[in-house]
Amino acid sequence: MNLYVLLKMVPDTVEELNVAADGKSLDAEFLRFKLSDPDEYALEQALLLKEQHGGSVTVVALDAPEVDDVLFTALAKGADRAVKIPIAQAGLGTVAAARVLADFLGSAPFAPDTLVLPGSQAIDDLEGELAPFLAAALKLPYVGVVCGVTPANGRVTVIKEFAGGLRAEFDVTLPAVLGIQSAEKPPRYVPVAKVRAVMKSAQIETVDLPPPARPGQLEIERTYKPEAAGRAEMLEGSPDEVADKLVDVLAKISVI
Amino acid sequence: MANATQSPLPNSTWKPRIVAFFCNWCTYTAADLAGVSRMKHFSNVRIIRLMCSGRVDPQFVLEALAKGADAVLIGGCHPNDCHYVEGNYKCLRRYQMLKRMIADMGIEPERLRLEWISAAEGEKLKRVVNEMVETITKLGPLGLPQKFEQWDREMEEFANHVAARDAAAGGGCAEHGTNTQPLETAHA
Amino acid sequence: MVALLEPAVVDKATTLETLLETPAGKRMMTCIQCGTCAGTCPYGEHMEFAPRLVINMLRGGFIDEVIKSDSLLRCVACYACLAKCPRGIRLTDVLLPLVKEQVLVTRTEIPAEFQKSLENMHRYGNPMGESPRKRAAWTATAGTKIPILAEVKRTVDVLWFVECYPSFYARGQDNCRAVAKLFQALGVDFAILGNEEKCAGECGQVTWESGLFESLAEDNMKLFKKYQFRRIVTADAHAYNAFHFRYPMFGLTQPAEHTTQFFARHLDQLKPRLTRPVNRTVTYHDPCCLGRATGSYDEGRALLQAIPGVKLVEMVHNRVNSICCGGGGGGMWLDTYYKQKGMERLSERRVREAVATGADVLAVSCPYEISRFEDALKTVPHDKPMVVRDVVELLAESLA
Amino acid sequence: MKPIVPKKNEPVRIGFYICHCGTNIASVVDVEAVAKYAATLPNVAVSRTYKYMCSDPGQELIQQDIQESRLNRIVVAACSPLLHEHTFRKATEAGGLNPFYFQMVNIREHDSWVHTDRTEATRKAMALARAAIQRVPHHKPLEVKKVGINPNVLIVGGGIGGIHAALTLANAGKMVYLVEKEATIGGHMAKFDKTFPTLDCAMCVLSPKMAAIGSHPNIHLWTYSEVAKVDGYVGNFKVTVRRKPRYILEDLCTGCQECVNACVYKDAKFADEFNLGLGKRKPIFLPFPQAIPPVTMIDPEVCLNFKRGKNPDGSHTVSDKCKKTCVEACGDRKAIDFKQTQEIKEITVGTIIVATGFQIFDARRIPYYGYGVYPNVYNALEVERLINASGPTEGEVILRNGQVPKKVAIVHCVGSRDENTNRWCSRVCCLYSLKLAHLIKEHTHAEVYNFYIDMRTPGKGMEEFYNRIAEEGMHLIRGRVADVYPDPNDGATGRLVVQAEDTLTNKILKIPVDMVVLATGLEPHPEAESLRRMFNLSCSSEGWFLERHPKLAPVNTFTDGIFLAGCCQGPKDIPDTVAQAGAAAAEAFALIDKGHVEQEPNTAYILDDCCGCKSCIPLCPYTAISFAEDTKKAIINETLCKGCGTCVASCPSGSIVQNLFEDVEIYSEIDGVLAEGLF
Repeated sequence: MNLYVLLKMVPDTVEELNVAADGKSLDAEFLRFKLSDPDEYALEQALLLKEQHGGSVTVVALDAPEVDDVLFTALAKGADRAVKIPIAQAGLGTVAAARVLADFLGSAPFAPDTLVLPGSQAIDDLEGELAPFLAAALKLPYVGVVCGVTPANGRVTVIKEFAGGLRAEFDVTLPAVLGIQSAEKPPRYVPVAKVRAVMKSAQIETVDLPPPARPGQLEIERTYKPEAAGRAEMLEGSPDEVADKLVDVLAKISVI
Repeated sequence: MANATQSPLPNSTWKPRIVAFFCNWCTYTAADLAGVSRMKHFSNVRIIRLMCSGRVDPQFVLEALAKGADAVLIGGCHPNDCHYVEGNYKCLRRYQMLKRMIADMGIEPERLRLEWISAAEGEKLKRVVNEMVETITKLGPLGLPQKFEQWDREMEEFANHVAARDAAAGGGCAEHGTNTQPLETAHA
Repeated sequence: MVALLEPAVVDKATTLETLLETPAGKRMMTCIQCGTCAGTCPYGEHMEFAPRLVINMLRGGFIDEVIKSDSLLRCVACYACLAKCPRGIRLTDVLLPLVKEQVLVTRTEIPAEFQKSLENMHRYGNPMGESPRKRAAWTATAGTKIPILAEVKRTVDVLWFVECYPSFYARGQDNCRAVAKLFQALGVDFAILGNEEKCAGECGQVTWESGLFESLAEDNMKLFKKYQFRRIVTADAHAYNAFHFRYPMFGLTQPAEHTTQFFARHLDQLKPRLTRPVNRTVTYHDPCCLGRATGSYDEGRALLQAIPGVKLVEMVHNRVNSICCGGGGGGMWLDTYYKQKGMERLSERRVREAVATGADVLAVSCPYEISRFEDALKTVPHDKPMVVRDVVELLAESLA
Repeated sequence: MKPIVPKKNEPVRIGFYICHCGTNIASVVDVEAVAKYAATLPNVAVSRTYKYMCSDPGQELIQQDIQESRLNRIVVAACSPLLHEHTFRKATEAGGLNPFYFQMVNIREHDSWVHTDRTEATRKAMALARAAIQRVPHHKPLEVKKVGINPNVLIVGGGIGGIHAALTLANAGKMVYLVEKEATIGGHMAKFDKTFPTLDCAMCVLSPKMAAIGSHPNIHLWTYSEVAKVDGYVGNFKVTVRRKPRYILEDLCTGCQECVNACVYKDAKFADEFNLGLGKRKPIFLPFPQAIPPVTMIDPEVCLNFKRGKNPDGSHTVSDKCKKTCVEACGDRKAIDFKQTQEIKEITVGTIIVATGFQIFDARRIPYYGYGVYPNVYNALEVERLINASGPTEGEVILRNGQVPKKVAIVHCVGSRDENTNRWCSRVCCLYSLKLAHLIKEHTHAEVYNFYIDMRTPGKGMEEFYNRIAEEGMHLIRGRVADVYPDPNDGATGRLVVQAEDTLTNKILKIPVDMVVLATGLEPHPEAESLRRMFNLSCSSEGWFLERHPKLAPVNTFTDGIFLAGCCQGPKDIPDTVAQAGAAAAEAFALIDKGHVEQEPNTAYILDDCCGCKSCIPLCPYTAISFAEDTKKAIINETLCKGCGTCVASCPSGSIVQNLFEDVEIYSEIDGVLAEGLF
């Protein structure tokens, strides 16, 4: 199979997110970036498909801090090609990003067994816009919130998750775009030694594309932290006392 | 048979030449034990057997160096273990004296080594030999015979120079010319 | 009696393929298959390939089968096999880590908790995935000013390497406060690395991941080269182990000491200050990285005996025969996995022995043990109350 | 054959022979090339290679060449001179030359066995050959010196080895001094119950021999005695023996033990050494019922008639505080002497047999076996005493709490085959463990588990013994015990768990047992080091006394006239000890029977140009050099000179010459080994 995984960098929330002085953007001083979680699964899904059905995996990313480490790690895990598009992801916006990626993917005719696997959503794209926009731009079928992919006879059966734990199977013709929510297995571990070896031996390809004409589709007016509601009550005292008070509270609200 | 000529400079073919004086009872036997135990070591050490390390005449050491050895190793019984009661102590004293002497001659102290190696210490023998070969390989050749020749040449040139100067000064001085003679033969 | 490990004898370039050609590998060729390693291994009975068999599979060219099995996920790097091996074969620090690393490279699935810890160590320099910027946050509670090397700008005598658990884990910070108090009492000229410090990486190297260890060691070595100090002192037995044996391979020249060793060395100065009696019966658990790995059995005990009122009692398994807390070699993050596989937690096995001594206090000298034994005490039934305390905490308690 | 005496100024004609030693030498050294090279050196008339120079045809080759090619010097390049110098000297002599016209080159131990590069090894052989070829023209004809031999023999150690050697020599009419450190002879064997593989009773075999020692007219038996000093050399050793006070006059004591019964201590309450502390004795006691000599002794540390503690000189002070009921009981025999002091004996002997035995490994050195911590962990020797009918429990195998064990584990290889303790296999433990397994089962019907690494049963009848024991239904488990600890499920009964991997089934076993028996290995005596110094012996790195040659001279030492017997040379069983003791006795006897010893003529002498500076005189450790007032020159007493050469090296005027090691000979060697192009 011809598998494309689209990797997106998102802010690492291990560090506290602070609003910058402009009141709109994030304070970059301690901001670190990591690979978006659903994208990790998308990569794992692609690697599993490759292991089971053959083919090649290409990982594609826009430029962002720490993105090279992520691309090398993907290669160490088993991706065959890593492509970086030197257009900054920051400030680009989901729709414009989808357009750039579509330019890259659509620059040549698709092989019939192509699957494009973006993450179904990201912490800064909870709407999950990227994947459908991309599918629309490429004029390919699309299924989102996918948690299982099984190819057979030039088509794929995908499992989509619905609210309440319901699942549905879809039969999709190829090529297609699948927004991946999770893979059949958790993302694999790759030893650091292997990543370091790959960094010495492998290359990241750079594909120059014209920047999109209209970068952002949304204007941010204000970014802020939610204010504390102040409704929490701190129970104090020895563990036994706290336990007693807690029982009272729970009883009062008829939980127990 | 190789017809290698001795080069005064270290090169890829140069290997240190080490003469070893081992006492019959301990260290020579240790070398036998190393053999029986097939403990492989460098082949550059040539062993001369004496009955006791006390028999090692300081002149043996100097002779070996003068004849082209790059280093000398002396092996005797451990203190208190000498087959002849205390020959090894006598050896130790001579060794200390030799150490000072060779230092005065500009020879690195590592080129003379004394080790107590008992008949049971085949392993130690192997270690000492290998260490010594490695140390001397790093130090490079001593080349005392070549140095002697060079010194003799320098003395001769000096004598000639003096003779020429005296001749130029007129009159000359017979004494200078003859005085070089003992110096030239001093190392013979 | 134990074949003590000498520092820096393991060549970091050695692989499983080249191992048998090395001096350590030649020693493996002398294995007499006596089974002492398997017999003493705390999880030996749960291994398809116990250490003895690993050696024979390697010699016979069947090591791939070992790598495919999950046997070595069950090795807690406790040095028991190595310490008792009649051939002095370097299992814990040479053979088993090499095999384990291949297990890691080959297996696509490893226990999630463990994988997360390794990824965290790599990304954040600590296994908990805490913000590296909060590494020195504990110093605010130290009760005294903790100097930071980047700020003091001069040569200090002691670089105090705090390490992850004492930095981030609440009970570990008690250890830090105790060390700070003792350093102050002794007038030690010390400083810490602060937020720059990263995990020493011992569990990475000894257990799984040479690459992870190397990246952490290289980062820490950059700091060690940047600052001037005469020695490293650390309360983490694992970090001590790494500094003692492995960091010299990366260029560390200063000596490393564990806090128990450091304070035992200064016991003459410390003892007159230990005036507040601690009237409790104490049993001492030998950490593997300090005991079997370096032969340091006496320091912890000497410190405890210097505390007025302390009565020291021994568990059935002590010193070279001590039982591991189960936290080494990645075991710290494999408890769930072990439980799934029906394996008893070693911390519980150990705590049962501690309870049997009738002691009030289980004294430890490795930060892993605090959390492991406190957890185990919650599940192991015992009539008499027992608390877990680091030796330095007890010392600080006795300090007037 | 008429001796060939080289005429003065006759040209030197050297025969050079290089030995292939099968492939030992020839596979590494190009012997043909060495022979060709030697042929080009001055004075070499014949240069040959031969497969085995030490064989008869090899030696005959030398003899033939001497006659046919008029050779007058012989050089053989082969193994170490310590091995075959003697052989080739004899061959040289048989060819009609003085044997000292021979020189040997060591190209096996010092060359082919320690080097791998053929070119380098060949060059080294050439250089060493050249050294000998340059040296040998300077050799002089020398005479071997003969010195008379004292026929008396000293045997150190009264175990089965010493006993057997002593009886062999005494029966042959030689006077034997048998010195034993303990108060009785018998050694370890006297403590055993039965012996493998025949399971016959140890004391039934040993006690007649012990009694024979006690009564033999040719044997001076000195027990509770130690050799303090040894001087002299083969044929004429001067030995000082210290006899420690046992406070009983041996000649007067009849061994009636009335003193023991009469002792003010009604009950025996002190740990009994012979039973390894498992039994008790009184302050006055007989070491054990069959002790030889059958003489009691007093332990001054606990006897009430002595002050506690030793004086700085090791003696004890009499307090005279006891009622001395023992003296009363002894009556007219008057054998008790509280004032006895140590006695120093000086003897002269011609030969010495060292049979000082071994000690058992101290199992506390392996802490995880719990010896000394858990009362139910025993060492094997203790169990021998428990099984023995004359032991502390009169042959009942019972635990310290009096119970009979139902399950017993025997742990093999305790302190043996272990880098952390002793590396060697102690050879007897597998077999004695099988024996103990049988005896324990016989006495207690217990389940017996033998944990072994490898079952080693070499020797006549031993494998059959193993099969027999296996048939009896022992549990034989291949796996070294890794841990012994109290059974956590068993309260305080003292039951232990033995943990090991059964390496044949890959199972970890945790077997609860009532008794653990540690098959402790054998190790050199702690005094071996001081004995070694005293007798000028060598030790292997393990500490066992080193025999001169492991195959060809297994009871000889590097010191002429001193022989080894038994476990002081290495672990061995009783049959091997006795065989070796017999061999040592035969070697001693052969020397005595010859009547003289030959000494290397490597002594030193002083030339006429001695300037009389006297600097050599204090250097000689044998006071062989004196100053002749009339000639004002030093003189060396040839009979006192041992040939070390220390004086030679120190003579400022070069006036001392050492035979066989003359300066000119050494200088020739130095020149030879440094030959150009041979490095």
